[in-house]
Amino acid sequence: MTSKKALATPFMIWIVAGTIIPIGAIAYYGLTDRNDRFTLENVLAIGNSVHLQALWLSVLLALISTVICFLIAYPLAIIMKNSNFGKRGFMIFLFILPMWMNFLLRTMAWQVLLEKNGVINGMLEAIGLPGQEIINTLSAIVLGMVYDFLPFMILPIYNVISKIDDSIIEAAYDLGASTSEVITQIYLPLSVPGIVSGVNMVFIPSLTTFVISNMLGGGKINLIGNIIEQEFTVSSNWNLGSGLSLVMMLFIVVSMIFLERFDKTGEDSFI
Amino acid sequence: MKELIKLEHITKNFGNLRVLDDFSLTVHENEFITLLGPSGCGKTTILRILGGFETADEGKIFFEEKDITDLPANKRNLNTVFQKYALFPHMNVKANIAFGLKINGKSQKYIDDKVDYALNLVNLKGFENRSIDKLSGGQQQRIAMARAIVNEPKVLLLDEPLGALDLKLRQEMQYELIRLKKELGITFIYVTHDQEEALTMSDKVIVINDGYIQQMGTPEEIYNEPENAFVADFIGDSNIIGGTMIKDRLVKINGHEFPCIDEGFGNNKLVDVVIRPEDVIVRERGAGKINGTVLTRVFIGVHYEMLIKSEENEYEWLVQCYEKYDIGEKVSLDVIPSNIQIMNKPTSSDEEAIDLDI
Amino acid sequence: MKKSLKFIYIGIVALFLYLPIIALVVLSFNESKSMAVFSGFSLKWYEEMFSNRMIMQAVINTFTIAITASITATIIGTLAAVGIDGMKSKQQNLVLGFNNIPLLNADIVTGIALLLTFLMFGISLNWGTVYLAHVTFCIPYVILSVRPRVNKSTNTLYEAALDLGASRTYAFVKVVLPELRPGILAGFLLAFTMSVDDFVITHFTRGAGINTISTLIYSQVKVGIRPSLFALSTIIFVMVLIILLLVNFLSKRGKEKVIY
Amino acid sequence: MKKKIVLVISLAIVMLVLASCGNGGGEKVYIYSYGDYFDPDLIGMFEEETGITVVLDTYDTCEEMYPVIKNNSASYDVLCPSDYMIERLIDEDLLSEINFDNVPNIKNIGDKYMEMSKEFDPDNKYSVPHTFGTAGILYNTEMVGDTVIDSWEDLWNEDFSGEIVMQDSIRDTFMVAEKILGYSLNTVDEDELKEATELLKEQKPLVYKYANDSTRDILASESAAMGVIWNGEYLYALELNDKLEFVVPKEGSQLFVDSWVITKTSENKENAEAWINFMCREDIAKQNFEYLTYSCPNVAAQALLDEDVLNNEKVFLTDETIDNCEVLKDLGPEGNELYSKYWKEFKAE
Repeated sequence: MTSKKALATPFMIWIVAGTIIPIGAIAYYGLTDRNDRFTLENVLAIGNSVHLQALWLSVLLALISTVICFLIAYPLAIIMKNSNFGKRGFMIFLFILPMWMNFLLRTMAWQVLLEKNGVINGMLEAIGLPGQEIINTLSAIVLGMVYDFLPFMILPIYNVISKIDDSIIEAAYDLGASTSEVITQIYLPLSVPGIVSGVNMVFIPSLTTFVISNMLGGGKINLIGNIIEQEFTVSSNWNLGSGLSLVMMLFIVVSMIFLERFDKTGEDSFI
Repeated sequence: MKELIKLEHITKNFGNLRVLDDFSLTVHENEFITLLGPSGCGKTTILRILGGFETADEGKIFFEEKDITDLPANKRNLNTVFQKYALFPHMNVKANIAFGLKINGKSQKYIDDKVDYALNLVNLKGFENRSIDKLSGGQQQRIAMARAIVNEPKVLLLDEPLGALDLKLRQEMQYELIRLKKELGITFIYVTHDQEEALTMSDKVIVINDGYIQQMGTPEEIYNEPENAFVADFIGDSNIIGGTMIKDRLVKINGHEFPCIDEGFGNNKLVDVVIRPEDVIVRERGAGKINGTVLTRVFIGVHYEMLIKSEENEYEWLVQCYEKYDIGEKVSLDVIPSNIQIMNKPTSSDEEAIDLDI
Repeated sequence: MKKSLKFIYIGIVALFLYLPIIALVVLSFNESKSMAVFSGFSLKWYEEMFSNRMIMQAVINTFTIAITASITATIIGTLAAVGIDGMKSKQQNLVLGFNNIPLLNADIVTGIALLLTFLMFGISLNWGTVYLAHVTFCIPYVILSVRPRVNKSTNTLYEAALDLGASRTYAFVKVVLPELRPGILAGFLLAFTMSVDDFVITHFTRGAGINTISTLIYSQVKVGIRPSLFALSTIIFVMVLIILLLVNFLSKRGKEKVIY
Repeated sequence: MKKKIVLVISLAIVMLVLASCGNGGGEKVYIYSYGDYFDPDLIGMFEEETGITVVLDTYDTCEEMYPVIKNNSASYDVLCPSDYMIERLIDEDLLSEINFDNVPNIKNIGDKYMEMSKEFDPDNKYSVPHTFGTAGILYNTEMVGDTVIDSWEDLWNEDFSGEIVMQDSIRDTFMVAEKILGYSLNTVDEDELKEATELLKEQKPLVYKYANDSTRDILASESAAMGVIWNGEYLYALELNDKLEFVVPKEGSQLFVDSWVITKTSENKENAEAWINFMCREDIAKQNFEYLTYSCPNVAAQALLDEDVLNNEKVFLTDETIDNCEVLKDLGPEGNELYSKYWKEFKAE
């Protein structure tokens, strides 16, 4: 058995070099000032109204996108489960394929589509509807988040739902449950691991994105991701950036605890 | 007895595969009816159409003379016990049993009483708060039964409910099911591929193959008077051999004439003859009509089972008897008239295929 | 739910997912550089794409990094998945917890953490740092897809092979690995995809002149992106589509053979 | 035993990877410049002439480039930053002096521009001007109608709510507000900065987008009516949409000079100088101007251009306009931090 364990050695080295040390590095930068003196200032800077506002906005937008993703993905996963065999493979294919187009380009394509004189408004006007002005607003960012991360909600939920035995669903109908009762009392409780991992996989990237807000927010909206990114690029205050990153990691720790709580199947359903 | 369920001219296709073809069946009140057949014969499909999980392509279903063809599963007054139990893994025993009652908005008191009653009935008192994955297969089976019967369905559909249990437990559960059936006084429609199960429990057995009913009758009728080679072969072991019906009550097998009790086949007609292995009488050489040599011999508890090769046409007879004969011993075989079962040669090409298999 | 309703629902979601892609494909054939008007069909962006060295270099970088990083990650991850199985459960949980960090951590934090580490150790950012960063975030995906396959049956098989006189290495290579193959393949593909699609971590760890397709796109987004990048993405997209269809087709053929 | 082997193998993999990180052979020059800031064809020409391979990277704003150079997280040879950033890089000793023996074409750069450079590079030791220009307002004559656009304040005109594009770069954005308020572009007075921030916040609801070079495309596609843009973009924008017009507001504007400089850590300094020299050659500078349309300080190249281009006051600014403009200066660490702080505050609004 010891020799088997040794197979993990390269991985252990990698964990130390690629995960533990880097986190240590962030902690070091985050807890010191420019002159390498210990300080909590960078972490406490989250209390600064500017940062707090950005964080609050990020949490809000991430929550909204997560909920929307869930509302879109859940019925879809159920429909996918119940479609017959040939179509099922095709549908997974259908929803994974877009991920193969570079996500920056796809996001940017929304810029093109949503532009005031863009494609969508052109289509709307063609059928006599008023043009929508959502580019460079919060809605555009939410749309971008939903768009980019939707597959990450669909797949884990579908994975768990597809494993639910058909006969369990039939049993519920057999005992007199209506479709909505089947969904709330059977599907939902049984797909919690998938939901949790889907929520994690949408919420965390939405919370921390700076790309989507940059591309679709028109530079008017600062999320916490933008602030951190700017501390590393534009403002070049790496200590502050690291300090704020430490705060972000809190959210990640919380989500890990959440994942831990729910079945291990949640882990597998990333794929 | 009152008619309860009527299936009329049900046809069902899966893609290009026709699973049921013009299938009709009547089920009476308080019957224990078994659909018996090999896997893929369409028996489960019938049950699923009854349960409302599949819709028939053609045909109608009546329940107490009402057309329920288009009624969804959750509106039908019948409940199913699923093959792999299909218990809700996220609920404990009590929540599982109470599920249907809660859905129907019964009072808590009523639910509690019903769950108690059902657990009593299946001999699992005190299991209310166990979680499902802590139960053995037999216990899960009982919970699945309890979950179905608390809803007081008029009909209980059972889809190979004992398939996943080991032999001993299966036999125990067979008696349990018969007892339950008696206590509840409702109709059971039972699906299985296990002929022993079918014969042990049912009032009426329906043998199905390739989407057609092959034979319908009491277990005794099915066993003793199979109507065709498929039924004869599927129910128990049989010797099925070609013969010629010389005239009424006289059949020629292996070149020997045997008196029998069947009539109405016509004269000099080719027929199939079924003789159960336990009905073949083994005698010393010369004391019987057919001469043969013992090929193999296995002791299987009560009796010996032997293959005896006929000298006239090399047919290998399956024989069960209490005396021991040595391998290579030359013997003679005989049958009494009432143990000879005559069947018409199959006419459809389907059944010929089955014949070839035999 | 009615069948047609389901169909409409799937259609709307699919349209939502594909609309931007359609737009990009259409724009890649646009005569004009402007993204607002379609002034005529043209293949000039495809020509430009092939003659633009920065784009070609970015393509090469993207794929060399993705291939090397995902192969490295697959090797390390597969070994680790087997190794972890041999650990006590407490140890397992700890190691898997660490394995989860890069998965759950925000890309931006992972990227920054790696950047700071490289600089702390005086490693100047270059191709290698991107490679190391990619291996780091690819390993967890491999472990995640291989680990479920490392179970009792592989253990029994391994022991059976030893029992039949195979050496440990032989047993591992000839018995355990084939058993894990679907997981390994899935892990590799997942790692490869993640590597190709990554922007944020590359953005922070890339060195001078090391552009991947993603970083190249990002650097052009504000300046006004050239449609040659749309052309590039269209080609990649179509290639993936063809490969996936082929794989699908071949595996279906394979299945039929098994049945008949 | 097994353990050791595995350990050795894994270490070997790591070493191998680290070793392979080194750059391949051959002469190279690493260039880090604004995106799309010279004709890409020039790279091929340069490589063919000199045999030096060009590795190009781009940034969007100087602020983005600075930490990379400061931390030497990636090593580049030649940069093309703007004036105030050059000053900062010089102050922080991040640049190396150019050996002008290797850049004989420096003679092509007009004295006027070398003089301008002295604002940030007092001895003309570190930098060679690449482009210069000013910021102004690009507007759609049809969309603004009868409104006369000649002041930064027009960007606060509520009639054009949702049709105004601003720059998305700290100093360039603040510049607009500071000019309206009549303050210096280089003010580090916190009260003045606060006032400018308030002014920008006030304008924010009217702004369609804070963008950089894509302002041109937004205006060309008529998604906005007016935007702050560099005069160098004007000719190109006009090609895309002939309803566009450009004006340098009467309050005055910012004068920028973007110059080639060589990093302190450069390992290919002579190649870097060869690149700068190449870019200063008149035919090259002319070709580049035709591609880029940013005013070029190369007098020899100017002589090769058409009269009407040369006389276009929007491209080659009049002395009068230049006098009315101010050059950005580096503000020192405290000043920069102050701008960062108010920038964030304005963005968070």
